[in-house]
Amino acid sequence: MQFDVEEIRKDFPILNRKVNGKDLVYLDNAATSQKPKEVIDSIRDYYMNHNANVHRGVHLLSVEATDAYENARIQISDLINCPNSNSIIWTRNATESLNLVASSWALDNLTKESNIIITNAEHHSNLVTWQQVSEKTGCDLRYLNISDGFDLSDFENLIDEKTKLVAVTHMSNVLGYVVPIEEIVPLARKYDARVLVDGAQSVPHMPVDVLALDIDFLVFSAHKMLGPTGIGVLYAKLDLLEDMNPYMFGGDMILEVTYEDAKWNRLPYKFEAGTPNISGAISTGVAANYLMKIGMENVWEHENSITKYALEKFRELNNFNVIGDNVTQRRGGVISFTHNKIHPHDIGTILDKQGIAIRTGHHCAMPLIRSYGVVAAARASFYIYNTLQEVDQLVEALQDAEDFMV
Amino acid sequence: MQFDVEEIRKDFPILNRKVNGKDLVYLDNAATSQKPKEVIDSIRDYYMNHNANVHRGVHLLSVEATDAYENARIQISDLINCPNSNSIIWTRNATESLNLVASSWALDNLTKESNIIITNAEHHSNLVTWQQVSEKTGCDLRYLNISDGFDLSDFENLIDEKTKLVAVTHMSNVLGYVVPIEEIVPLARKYDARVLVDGAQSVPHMPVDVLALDIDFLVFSAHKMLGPTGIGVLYAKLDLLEDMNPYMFGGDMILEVTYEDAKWNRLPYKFEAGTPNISGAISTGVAANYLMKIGMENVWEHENSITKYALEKFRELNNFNVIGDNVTQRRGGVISFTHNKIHPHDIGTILDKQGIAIRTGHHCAMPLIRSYGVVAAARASFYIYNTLQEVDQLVEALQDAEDFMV
Amino acid sequence: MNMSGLSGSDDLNGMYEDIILDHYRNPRNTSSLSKPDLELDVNNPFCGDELKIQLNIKDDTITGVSVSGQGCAISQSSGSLLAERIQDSSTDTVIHVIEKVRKMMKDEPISDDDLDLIGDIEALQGVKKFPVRIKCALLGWSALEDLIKKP
Amino acid sequence: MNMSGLSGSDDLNGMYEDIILDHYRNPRNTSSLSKPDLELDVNNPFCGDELKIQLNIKDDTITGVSVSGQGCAISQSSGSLLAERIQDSSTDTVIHVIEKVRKMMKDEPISDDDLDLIGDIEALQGVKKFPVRIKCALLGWSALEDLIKKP
Ligand SMILES: Cc1ncc(COP(=O)(O)O)c(C=O)c1O
Ligand SMILES: Cc1ncc(COP(=O)(O)O)c(C=O)c1O
Repeated sequence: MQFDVEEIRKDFPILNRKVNGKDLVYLDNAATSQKPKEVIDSIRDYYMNHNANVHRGVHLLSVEATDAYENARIQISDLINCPNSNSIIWTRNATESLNLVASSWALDNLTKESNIIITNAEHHSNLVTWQQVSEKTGCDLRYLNISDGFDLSDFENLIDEKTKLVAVTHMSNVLGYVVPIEEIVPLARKYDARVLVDGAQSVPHMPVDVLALDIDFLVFSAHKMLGPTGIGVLYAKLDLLEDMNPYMFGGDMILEVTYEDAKWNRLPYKFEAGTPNISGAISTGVAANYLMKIGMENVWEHENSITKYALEKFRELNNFNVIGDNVTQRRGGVISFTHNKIHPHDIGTILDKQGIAIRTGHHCAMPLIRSYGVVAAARASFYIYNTLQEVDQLVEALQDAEDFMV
Repeated sequence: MQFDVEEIRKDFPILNRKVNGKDLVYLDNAATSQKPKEVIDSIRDYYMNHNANVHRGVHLLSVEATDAYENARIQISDLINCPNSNSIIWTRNATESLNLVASSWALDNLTKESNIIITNAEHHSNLVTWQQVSEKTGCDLRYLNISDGFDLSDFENLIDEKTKLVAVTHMSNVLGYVVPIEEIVPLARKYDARVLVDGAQSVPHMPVDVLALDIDFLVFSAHKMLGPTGIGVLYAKLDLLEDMNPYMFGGDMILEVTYEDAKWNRLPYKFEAGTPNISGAISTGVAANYLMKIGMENVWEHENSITKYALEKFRELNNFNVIGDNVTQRRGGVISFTHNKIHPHDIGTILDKQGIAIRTGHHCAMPLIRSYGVVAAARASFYIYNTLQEVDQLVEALQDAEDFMV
Repeated sequence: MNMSGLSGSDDLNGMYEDIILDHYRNPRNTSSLSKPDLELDVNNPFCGDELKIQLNIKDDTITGVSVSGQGCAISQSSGSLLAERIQDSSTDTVIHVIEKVRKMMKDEPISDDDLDLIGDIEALQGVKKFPVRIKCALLGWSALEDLIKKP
Repeated sequence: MNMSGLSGSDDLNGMYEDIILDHYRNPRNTSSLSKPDLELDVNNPFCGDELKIQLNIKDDTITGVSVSGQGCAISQSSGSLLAERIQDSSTDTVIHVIEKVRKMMKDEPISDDDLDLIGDIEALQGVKKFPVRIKCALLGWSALEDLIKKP
């Protein structure tokens, strides 16, 4: 498929929205993405024509709902090249996927002798979760500094026989920097450590192949990849999932219950207690399909060209500083920045008046943001429907904001 | 508002659906309800016009999404007469709400000295969850038999100073029987035990007033009350929530994070880690509003008249047995039944051919079903859009099924 | 409302064919063997189908078979058809039959020879139109496979 | 694309009024007190607004006030307006002013007398159009309330 951003834009109804009288320029994609019409339509179609509870039902609606729900699991498998769709667990979001691994795997496999390695650039979800595991098990939590990019020898110095888990973001939601998982996994294997990849920012924006990368756990959220809110994914190797205890208890995750005891259902249902987010899963499958139709390589290329263009423009601006601009290695479509004088909040409000949506604050990565000597930053982040012209609008609006405020 | 079932039916697009060439007769409401057009439209509207991540955003879409998300919390408070919307925690479903209480409250408050009382008619979610707490804490799990209805003296014999929690279904999803919470709470108070009510089947079908009933915890799912899949509610008294530890860790539930430590956010956010099911919450608010417009008393009345009518018809049938027909106390719109010779599965398939959707199986209450000497049952369950005529269709189809199979 | 369409429903009649209903109402080979060589209980806890399979095997031939249980028409008739078919067959043939039955239920093309091999079991074809019921149809066959292939 | 509309945006100008921008660029009463009677640091970790408030109080009168910090234009100018207003006021008056400011930000009707009482602080009115920013405007006022009411 030829990548044609103007064609793609037609698929996103919200882009016709006026904000404060201006055309919406949506640059808050790292927080959540917009949804193409076919994703929105699939939710509607589900509730208008097929809605029923899944599994266990003999009636037609239930069969249709179950088929669509399970088919979405296969579509997600295809997206990340997962060999067996039983490895795909539906969760609420990346955060829940992380908590599931922490609770059902880490608490049972780590002790006060062990250690976990994460980076200094983690989203709170992939940070506080392991702080808690550390508090509960007494294990050590080690930080790999990637503010200047991944350095293999730093990693070599940090990892040892007691490292049981390396949990790293694939792409930082602040720096845009893409961590080279392919350099992490071989070393982790050597020390018999498991590798968890926080793919919240990578899966929506680039090809991620769990088989080629040999990832043990991968987590991501549908809402950042054109899908709906309220649904996320945990991928894990089958043998790991087999050994893990259930995370929640209730309907669907059991095979047999007596007043004394219960037997767990097979994978993936062991980890899906209660009525699942059926419409959420189905429309996430549609979103995955939409992305695969475009091709994840094309998605990455498009965003990369926008980001490169935007970074050049930013360098021409006075008083604006891009956070992590020192890292010239692979980076995705996220630009966090500050102004020497104007607070990000004021920048955000002024841009909003122009219809330009950016995010301001700590981006759920407080300690990283603070390591740059600031408490908040503004962030523009791109997706398939953003254009070079929108970057121009952003840059002009920033210039105007400076004129207005200083 | 005058209750007019034909008017209500017009609000539910799926009722126009043909199943196997027949008009859909949807009698699987205890599994999940259908959705009125305004609920479906609210999801569409959210994604077409307002979609953004909530909290922390200064741009207009984020402000709109946040307002709508928080407004839904107030609508839910209104539905159950909860005095403070900070008591409303959004979860994935009733099952997750139960697991949250088990993990964040019960594990910290029960010991091997304590005991929990549940009934013999619990859904697996409100059974296996407490079996697990019992296994982890060593506490005793006691069963109150309500197969012949609630008996206060049975309850008095079971409860003692060591009872820390009484966790009961408000309405059984198998028997339709409504447990008199108003008789349970005063005795529980006397022994200083907390009362958790599984409202998955009651909140959608009758007035539930947490203040009047003085409930400590109430759990329910949106998808059974005209709302979408993937979202549920935990109501709990504020002082309980204040004392409880977070359930999951990540974005939104923290106030401040350093590389060493984290501080939790205020209620209700302490319990809402990661990006929430925003469209789910908003459309659940719309569903609650729709129900309040009709009036929960009217909902109950309507379903009650259908159920009474259906029970009479069932008594006229030979070879069909209604489970729990001995209980003549208050019962909601659920009729589980077996046939002396025909397996429920076959009944379900044959009815499906007539467009009639019922559920067959153990209804996630295996031990209860087995206590009636069967391993599976068929179940018809009603909601606001069901009619007496549909009951006639059901009964005729059952008769025909018998003629066909026996 | 036209309920009289029931016995005219092709799909239903296709699933609950006369042969199926006959085996369901009068299951064959239900009396248990006094000294079974192999024996297995299987069940599907979700819908409560249960089957007990007992076999006597001598010189690679099924000399005795008993199938009994309770559950839906499909699982029980399938069990009865199974019992009838494998009595006096060689284990090789049985393995062959199992394979063909699976193939049929997966809607893969099967030859006339295969149809000859499975005989009355062909009646289970109609179940394919009801995907949730395929599990019921295969319950006994999966158990048989476990029994035969294990030793 | 018409970006020149920026300085013509009524809402924006309403929020970032000249008085606000003036107080933001040149905050008053920022030098810290040598011997404060009361002192409080407040911050909003979500957006990083920080304010330090110091007071000298003698005979129920604010004889000295210092407000300093870092953050957005709204929180900082609001802090400066606060400092300017309460200097030399009685604590009763201060409590009254806080109340009126809250009322104004909640969009409740306020009288001309009240407007006289709050003076320049009226400039914060424009923030009401930006609900997420109200927190910023009130940061200093909430802190002041804590300080004054505690003893
Ligand atoms: C009484 C009862 N409790 C709990 C549940 C669990 O609800 P969910 O699957 O939405 O978590 C159900 C639904 O099946 C129910 O009927
Ligand atoms: C890198 C990263 N990890 C995890 C998350 C958490 O995602 P969610 O809030 O959908 O659980 C995010 C999203 O903000 C993120 O950017």
